Formats: sequence, C-alpha cells, structure tokens
Amino acid sequence: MTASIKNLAKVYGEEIELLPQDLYIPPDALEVYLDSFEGPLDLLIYLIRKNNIDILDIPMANLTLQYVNYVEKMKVIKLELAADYLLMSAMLIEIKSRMLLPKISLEDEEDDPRAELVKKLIEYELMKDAAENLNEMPQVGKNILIAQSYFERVTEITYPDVTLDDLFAAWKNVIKRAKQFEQHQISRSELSVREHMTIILRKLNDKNLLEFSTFFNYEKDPIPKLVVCFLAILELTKEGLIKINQQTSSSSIFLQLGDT
Amino acid sequence: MTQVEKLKEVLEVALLTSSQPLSVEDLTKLFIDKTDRSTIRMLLDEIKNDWKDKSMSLTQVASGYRFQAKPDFTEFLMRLSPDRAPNYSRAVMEVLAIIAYRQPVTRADIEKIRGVSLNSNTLRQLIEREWIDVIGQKELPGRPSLYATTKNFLNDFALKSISELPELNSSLTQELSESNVDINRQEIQEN
Amino acid sequence: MTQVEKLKEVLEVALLTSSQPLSVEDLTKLFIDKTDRSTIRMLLDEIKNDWKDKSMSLTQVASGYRFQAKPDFTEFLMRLSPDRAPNYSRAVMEVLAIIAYRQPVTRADIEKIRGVSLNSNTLRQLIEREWIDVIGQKELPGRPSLYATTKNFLNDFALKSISELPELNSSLTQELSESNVDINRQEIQEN
Repeated sequence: MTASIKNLAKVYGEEIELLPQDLYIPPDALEVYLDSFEGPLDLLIYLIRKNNIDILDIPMANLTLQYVNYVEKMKVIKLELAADYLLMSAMLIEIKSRMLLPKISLEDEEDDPRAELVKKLIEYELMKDAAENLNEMPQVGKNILIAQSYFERVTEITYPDVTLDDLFAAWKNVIKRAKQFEQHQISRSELSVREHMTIILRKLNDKNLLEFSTFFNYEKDPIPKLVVCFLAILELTKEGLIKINQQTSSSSIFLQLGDT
Repeated sequence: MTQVEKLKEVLEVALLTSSQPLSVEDLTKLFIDKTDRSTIRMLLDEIKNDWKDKSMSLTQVASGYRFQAKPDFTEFLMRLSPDRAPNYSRAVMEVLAIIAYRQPVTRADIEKIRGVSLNSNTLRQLIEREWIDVIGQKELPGRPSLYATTKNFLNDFALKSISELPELNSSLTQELSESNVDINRQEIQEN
Repeated sequence: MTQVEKLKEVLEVALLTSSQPLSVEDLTKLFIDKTDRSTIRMLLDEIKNDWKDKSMSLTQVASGYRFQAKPDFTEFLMRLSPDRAPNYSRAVMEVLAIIAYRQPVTRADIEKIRGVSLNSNTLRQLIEREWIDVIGQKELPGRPSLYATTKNFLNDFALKSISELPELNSSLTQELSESNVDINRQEIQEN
C-alpha cells in the first residue's frame, strides 16, 4: 500500500510528519494545515494513511471522530471553507450509524455502507497520485527544450484585423471577470493620466534626468493638460517609478527614473 | 547534391525552425510537387539516425515531429531562459489528471471525484495553457460542457497519444477492484 | 568527448533552442564556472565554421547570435506557414486591453487582473506587432518590465491619444467605482 503522504504541511518552517495523537493543533498552524488539504477526501486519505488503516476495512467510529474533530477546529477559523467538509461529516456519521443497525438483507455482500466511500477515496487517491506523476514528467517550457531557430520571411506577415470595438469588448470582458476576484481594484482612473505616465516614462527613458518644467508647455498646452501631466508625475512618484529631486528650496526640480 | 539529399536538408531546416511539431502532412507542403508521404517518412528516419549521436533528437509527439534537446543538456539550458512555464498548484494538476485520465468529463464529474467545488479559475488556467478544451455538451439538464485534453497537452508532455500516459498506481487500482468483493469480508465490529 | 567539445555542444543546443538571439553575456550563464567570454567567442567561431556547408548558419545580429536558415530555404519554409493565424486569441486581446487602459503595467499586474498566469508568447505577439513595448523597469525585486502602448498602436486604431479609448459608462463602472476609493479619480478631460 502506498502510504507516503506528500505535500505535508509546514509549521514554523518544519515539515510535520504526524499530527499529535490528541489532535491538538496550535491555532495559528491550523490554517496552514487547511491549505495543505485539497478537500475532505484529501483530509480523510491523510487520516487513513497516517493511522495505517486498511482502506478496505475502515473503522468508522474512530475515523469519524478524528475527522469531526478536525472540522470543528476548522469551523472556528475558516468558516466559509467548511461547507464541503461539513457535508462529509454528515456522510461519515450516516455511514457509522447505518453500520450500527442490524442487518436486514441477506445479500449483505453488496450492502456495506462503507462501499461508496471507499470507492470515492480510492478514485481520488488514484487521481492525486496521477497528478503528482504528471507534475514530475518532463514538459515543454519547463525542461523539454525544442528547436526553434530563425528564418527570414520574405512576404509580409498578414496580421489579424482588430478593431477598436474588439479591443473595447476585451476590456469589458476583463472588467466583468475581474469583479469576481474581489481583492484587486480595477478603477476608472482617468486614461489621460495613465497616458501621460507613459509619455513621461518614455522621455525619462531617453534622457534619464529631466528638469520638471520640460514636461510642461505653458504656452501651448491647455490648463487641463498641464494638470493631467502634474497628476501623472504625482502618480508615478507614488508608484515609485520616478524620483523627484531638488537640491535647495529655490533650485530647479529634476525628475529621474526610480532606479538610480 | 542529389535530389534526395536536398529534400532531406529542407526537411531538417523546416524542423529546426518550427516551434510547433510538424506532421508528415505539413511536411508535404514544403514541396510543390507533393513528395509522397512514404518518402518523407523514410527521410525522417534517416534524419533521426543522422542526429543520433548529436545534441538534439528528432522526436515524434502527438501532432508530428520536432527536434528537442537531449535530456543531458536540460540542466545547462535551464540556467538561460528567464521565462519558465508557470508551476501549477496541486488543485490545477489534480484537475488536469482527472481530465487526462477520465476524459471527457464535466465540471460536476471533477467535483465529485475531488469532493470539493471547483474554482472556475482552475479550469481557466488549463484552457489558457491550451492543455484542455470543451469538446461538447453532455445531454443533461443545463447541458454541461465536456472537457478533454488537447493535442497541445500531448505535445507539451512529449506524448504521442493518451494511451502513453503513465499507468495509474497499480496497487490502488487493485484495491478498487477488490473493494466490491472484499469490502464486507468482516462483520461489523465497531462500537 | 573533451571538455571543450562538451562546451561547444552546450552552446550549439542553446542557440538552436532559443527563440531569441543570445549574447555572449547570456551564453556565459550556461556554465556555473562562468567560462570566460573569449573562450565562448572562440567556440562560437568554431561552431560557425562547423555549420558552414550546412543548411543553417550561425549569424550575429544586434542582440547576439542566432542560428538561421540559409536564404535558399526560405522559399520552401514560406510554404509551411503562408498566413499567420487570422485571429488573436482572447488572451492576447485582453492583455492588450489591460495594457491600453492601465498603462504602464508589469506582467504581474496583468496576471493579477486576469487571475491567470501569462504565457510569454502573448506579450511577444503584441511586441512583434509593435503595439506595445517596454518603457522601463519597476523598482521592485527582479526589476520587472513596464509595458505601455506605442504610437503605432494609436495609429492602427486611429486614435489621437489614449484618452480617446472608449469609456465604460454602464452600471459596471458604477459598481466598480463605488466599491473603490481611488485618489486618482478626477474629472479632467483633455483636448
């Protein structure tokens, strides 16, 4: 039986081989444990392999107790994750109680309440194992390198046609989907500011050090444009992309790329 | 240079400059007079042989032939390229394994096997990588999409067909087949 | 095989498997013991000589060395890929949109917004088209490149400036801006 458990949790940088028998887990380590399980089946397989249980003859009472203990602890910390785990608790308890009932059928060969669970566990473990094997196989882009030398093309390459509508549609799509991941902000920051950020960076790329006033054409630029340019400089500074220097309080102000 | 030698050189250059594997069909397009496939196959064998003791080898994968560096060079070449392919999470690799070994499958099938609901981002990463795609809908309420692996998946893992995937863990498959017969071999003895 | 022959083979494989020209500086990275540049230059000369009568030649271009097919093969090779893909993938279009609307951005920014890791081929297609380029490095570990759209992009889309890109004014933007505190938000319009 392949009892090796890979992808073990690390606590305080050390791999933990076995959980303490009493299932005590330091509260700040629990999250780490949680992240190392892909779900209730993964956790069950871990418990089974750890306890060296014969998967074809699972002691339900024992396993259910251990499992429920885990889930109780999880509930305290990461509530939203517990749903799939809770469903499994219910299922384990159900199997356990059915096993306590007196046998009704004579054809009990087919009727072990654990059969379904065992099949699921083995099927999942098979796939888990296959995933590890796949991950270790040589892959193009990782450790298979393919010949891709250059050759000169004589005719014009025909590029795909793209319209502004296509581009806008793609942007809407990005925004729509980005809403599903809550944590980052797609804000409607003014485009003109972002464009000026690009323009300023391009100029500094050529020159590296430029006087503040060279970015403003007071004679020709309308006031809103001057303001936008100023905001772009502030934004670039905020993002650490450029630095603003002034030697003394009345001397010239210089902008340079953030890397020097 | 003979006619045949010239043909061979053209094939070699085509294979050395293409980043995608080339099928025999693709290779016939190189020549206006449509050199027949058996000649091309024969020449490919010769090329393979010519390179036998060299640094690259001509390898056959799902969508055709390509030159790839021999494994002993990998360690050196890895130091060069900064843009390595991403390392996928365990979840992504498990989903890939399920699709590869159990295809075609629906999202619900995958969730049933893994026992957890599936983050749609997981499937997106695999579609983005062009390792899986939707090959149809299952005749069920809601007509769920059926996922399968692509030729590109086989190419990237240097396989000619799905049947070349590593065998599933034999002791586990053994248990799975025993589980039906054996499960009840003991009386219930719990408290 | 001698030590030198081995070095030469490694160089050869590196050049055959790289999609970009490699500089002498790049090539030193292949070896842990940092083989000196003059040795590498000498070996490159030898390789050039070895391939003299073959179908490919080792050529020096602005950013380094690359193997390229000799010109007499071009006519054949062009028959293989007469036309480029008629459409950009969804990924390419989305990445272009993100760079256009959120420039300057790093690769990591794009990955964060799209929620999936980015295939470097995607950026390469847009750089090849001269719609985007690298305009600097961000002061972060690894000094990631900052991407922005080019003048060429504006020309091809018949825009005078980026601010002419269509704006989202649906309820979508509404929800987004409500959920967001952005100090950068202001009402100034250009022209």
